[in-house]
Amino acid sequence: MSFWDDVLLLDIFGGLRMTGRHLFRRADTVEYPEQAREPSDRFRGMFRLDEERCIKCTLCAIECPINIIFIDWHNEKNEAGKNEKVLDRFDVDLKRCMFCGLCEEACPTDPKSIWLRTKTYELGTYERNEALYLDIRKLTKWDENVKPFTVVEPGEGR
Amino acid sequence: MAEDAKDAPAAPAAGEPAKPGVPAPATPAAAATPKATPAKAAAPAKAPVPAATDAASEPLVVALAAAVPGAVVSAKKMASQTTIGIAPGKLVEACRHLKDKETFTFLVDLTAVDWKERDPRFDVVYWLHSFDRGNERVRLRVGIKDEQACPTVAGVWETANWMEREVFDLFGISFEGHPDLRRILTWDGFQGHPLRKDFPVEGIDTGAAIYPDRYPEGGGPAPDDKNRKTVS
Amino acid sequence: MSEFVGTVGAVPEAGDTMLGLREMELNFGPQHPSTHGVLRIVLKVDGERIVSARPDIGYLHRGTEKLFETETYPMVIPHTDRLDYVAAATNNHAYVLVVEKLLGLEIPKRAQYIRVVLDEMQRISSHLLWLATAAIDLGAITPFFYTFREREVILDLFEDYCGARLTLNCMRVGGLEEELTPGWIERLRAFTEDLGGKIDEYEELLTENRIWKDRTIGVGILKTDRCIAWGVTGPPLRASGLAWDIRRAIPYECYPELDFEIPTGKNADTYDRYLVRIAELRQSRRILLQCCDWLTANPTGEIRGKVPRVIKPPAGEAYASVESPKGELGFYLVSNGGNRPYRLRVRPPSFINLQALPEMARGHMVSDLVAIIGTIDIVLGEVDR
Amino acid sequence: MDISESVLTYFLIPAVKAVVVVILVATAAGVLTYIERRTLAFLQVRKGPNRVGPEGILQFVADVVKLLTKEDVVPAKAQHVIHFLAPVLVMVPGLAVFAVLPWGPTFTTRIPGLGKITTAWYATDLNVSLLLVLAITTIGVYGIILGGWASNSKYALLGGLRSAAQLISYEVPMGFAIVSAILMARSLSLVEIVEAQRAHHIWFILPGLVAFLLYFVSGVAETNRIPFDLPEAESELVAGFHTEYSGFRWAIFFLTEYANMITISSVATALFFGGWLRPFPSVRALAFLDVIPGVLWFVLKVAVFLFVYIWFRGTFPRYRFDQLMALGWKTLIPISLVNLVLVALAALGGTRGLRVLGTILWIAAAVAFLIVTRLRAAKPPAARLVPAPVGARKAEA
Repeated sequence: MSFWDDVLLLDIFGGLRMTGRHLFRRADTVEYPEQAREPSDRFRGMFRLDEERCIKCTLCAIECPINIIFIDWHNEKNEAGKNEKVLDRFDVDLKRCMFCGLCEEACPTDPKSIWLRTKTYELGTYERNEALYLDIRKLTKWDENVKPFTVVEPGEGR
Repeated sequence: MAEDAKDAPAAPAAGEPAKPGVPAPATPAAAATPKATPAKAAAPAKAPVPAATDAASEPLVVALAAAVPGAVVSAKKMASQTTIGIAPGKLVEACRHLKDKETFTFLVDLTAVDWKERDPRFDVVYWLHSFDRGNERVRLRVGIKDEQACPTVAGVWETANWMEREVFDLFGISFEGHPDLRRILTWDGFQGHPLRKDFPVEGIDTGAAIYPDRYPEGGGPAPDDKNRKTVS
Repeated sequence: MSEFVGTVGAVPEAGDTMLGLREMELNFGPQHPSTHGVLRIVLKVDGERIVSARPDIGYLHRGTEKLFETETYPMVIPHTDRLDYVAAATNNHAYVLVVEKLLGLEIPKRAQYIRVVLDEMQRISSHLLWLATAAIDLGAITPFFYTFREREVILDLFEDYCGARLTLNCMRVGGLEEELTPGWIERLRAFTEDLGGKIDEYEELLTENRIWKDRTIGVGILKTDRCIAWGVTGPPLRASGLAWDIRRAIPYECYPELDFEIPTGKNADTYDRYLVRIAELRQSRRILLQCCDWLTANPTGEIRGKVPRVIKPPAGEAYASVESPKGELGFYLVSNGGNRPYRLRVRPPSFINLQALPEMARGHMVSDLVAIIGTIDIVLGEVDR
Repeated sequence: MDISESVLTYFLIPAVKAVVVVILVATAAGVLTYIERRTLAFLQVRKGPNRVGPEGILQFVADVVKLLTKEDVVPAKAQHVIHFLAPVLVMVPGLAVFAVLPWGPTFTTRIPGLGKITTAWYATDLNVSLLLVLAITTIGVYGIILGGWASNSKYALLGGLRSAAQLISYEVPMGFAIVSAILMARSLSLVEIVEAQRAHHIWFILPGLVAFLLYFVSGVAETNRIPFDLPEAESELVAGFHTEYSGFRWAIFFLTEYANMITISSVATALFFGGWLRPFPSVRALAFLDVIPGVLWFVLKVAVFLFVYIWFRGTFPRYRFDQLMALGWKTLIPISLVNLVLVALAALGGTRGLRVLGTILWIAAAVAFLIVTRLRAAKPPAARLVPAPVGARKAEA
């Protein structure tokens, strides 16, 4: 039987039938720049930082596996006369970031003051150092630099 | 060889997994008292913390000690895994015995641990598996001094070939009688052995640089940035 | 098909060539379409017949094990993603298992099931990727697109669960970080039920195809004893007839509760390895369906055990392994009681399986070398670490 | 025949035709690359090139422009002269064959200033045109071998050697397959072979089923296409003989491969599928099909073969070198010899003999196919792997 299968090229025709069946199926691909998939709600994308919520505890910097978060702050007296930490610098060396999300996990504030669930994934740039070495202004005002941009607040997508 | 065999029992640390070695920078307290007491578990209380227990009465250990006299230096059990300390001079003999008589035909893993300040400095660790004994596994451990050659087991298990090359490459332990002892992961001509504790994590200057004229080194924060963490 | 196949595997003596000519040295890689990364193989060929093959690795060495020693225990997990980057979940799993073993932690049942789901999804996606690339190596380009279509669904599910598609960072010491999203199990079930027909499609393209059979049957034979001597695990070992799988041999998580079989081959050749992997796809599908049932029946529960805030395993050592899609993936952890691993060694299945390549390739032709590299299923990120 | 007429017949018209053929074939090869990519994409549930021009039809123009402007890299230690000549040596025979391919019947047209002209849809008709086809296409392999050798690269060398071995093996069954067509038509001229199919009232595919299969398989091998694309096997030899070629010289290799596909398909059409004839050329009831001119019939048939080429590429893995040789020498050549004897015997019987042979062949094939598929459906193949239950326990939960 297998001899006759061979002589009659059944395997060959079977394969051809298989691919031929796909000839008229709809393509499964997405034409990227025009169409884009919506990332899921938990998608780990570009950083966001809420300066108001941040308590400058630097836990995110400590927890970062590759040490790419740099935080400086100083104490200032506020109107109430209390000492308050003021951020000088909140830098993320984004080109090394591997988007593991451990900084977000480490953040003790509720809701989180640093988070990655932002659905922004188009982070390509032409200049290696300038565009990706982020300072706090770029982080907090990211939406002015890259559009379209949606932010999923922590808690929404869980 | 005979000297090695004599040395090993004199250095009880060779068989002591539980001994705190080099302190990790973050926990200086853990390394404050480098004692050789085996049962000293550094982690604070949690209910079922596995602790090392003596395993000298295990049948396998007894059988090995009887078959290859002088081979067994110590025997510990932790997390239900048996570790047998072996004298370097008796290693090949013990391995042959375990493979041929005790059916440990499969060398799962071979690696080394660098206990920087201990003598002997390195532990070479063998992790054996037996299909015929109900998937039993046993770990062998050999204390090797710096600059001392470890006998090769590539003649016992062929798979030890690359693993020993890797240990040679990353720890600088040479294996006596190895058929093809060359560097395997780093390139030929690389200076140093990366997994030794005294090798800097930041790496060493090998003369290779990517566009040093265009980009600052590393591209990140300057070396004198006070936020820049260095770990070693 | 021919007598040539009969002579394949015969080992030519060095220097004794067909026409009495000098052997040619052929550099296969590190830049080559079918070395699956940056693997270099120095071949000595007599015509097209391989006299000796010497793998040269290390082009992707990143010092991961050194890096592990500088990280606290939770921070190691993202780095393990990058070992076998097409099966990140199993890497996470093996690592957290070894830490849990040293800590003596109990994992909640629900977390165990979710971990198994992630593992098996990862196995399916890794095997699909293997099928795609192995078929391309042998010249069949179309299965690539069909398998990637299915793999895409798995990646979407991963993205939905943990926010990443490839480097998942999805497990934590003591359990899991996140609960499943609503509707996730239903989507997984729909996909899994659909998968059976899709596997039939791949089989229709390849299993009976005469060219595929000619190219794979009798190629790269590695019998059981040689497998064990070389430390080869995973599908190559099972294709040689030994039903040995960590999931059954040294069970972890909830695998003892699940009903599945270990497919084995007979001839230990490339074709049997292909069949074993296809059968494993089906078995993984079976496991996933059982897990879906369990998770639907137990929709809530703890997903993280009682983990201390700072993870400091007691001084000591432990080894734990999982059945990764490539073979036995083990982590050997030496702790000195601190909050960082004193030494964390990976037992990489790809690295150890690759070692058998010279023996498998000797006497075959250059074209077969491609099939053999494909059939070992290496990931260079894991080989070189 | 006065002088002006002979100039017209023997010089001017062939010259015009030659230019037209070269331009058409080069363009067709380019378009074919686009069609192949699109068709493959459809087979593989994706979209393929669809950006340049409407539905991406201008993709090949963009490719050609890109290749023309690319740097032409020549390895430092290559044999420069031969490295330069090799693509030419491949291209010239590849295009020259088209001189004798019969695309359509003779026709008469009126050209202003020249009067009525009777000419044909082919450049020329030789009485040994099949021999010419075989001879010229064989020359093309020299370009491949020399290109592979002159590159001074081991991969290219292996590719060139494979090509040589492959060509030698597959010329033989191909020749025998062609000979059976010649026996049926009793002529070496492609035009006369087509006309003979009208005279016999059947396409030669009927008695020549086996010969056609042999011819087509050998043709796929001759054109280095999957499943026989060993000389340029991408996953093994990087790019085979043209590893070290870039820019437009590479494009010449590439386009010639496609031109060769068209050649093989055209010859198959002429030999076995009635060339420009409509289906069942002698059945009057189908006369309405003559609305479609002969050239279009020819193009249509060629297009079907080209699609099959692409379909093959989308379906099959690649043979190994020794298996390819074994298939050629041990399977195809014996079959082609037996087939040759059968066809020769049938051809003795003239039209009737050919019809008898055709009927027997097709009925035998159909019956065997039915029986085997029935048997298969009745008895599904046994599982190849027996899963070994090792400690499998029933789910407790």
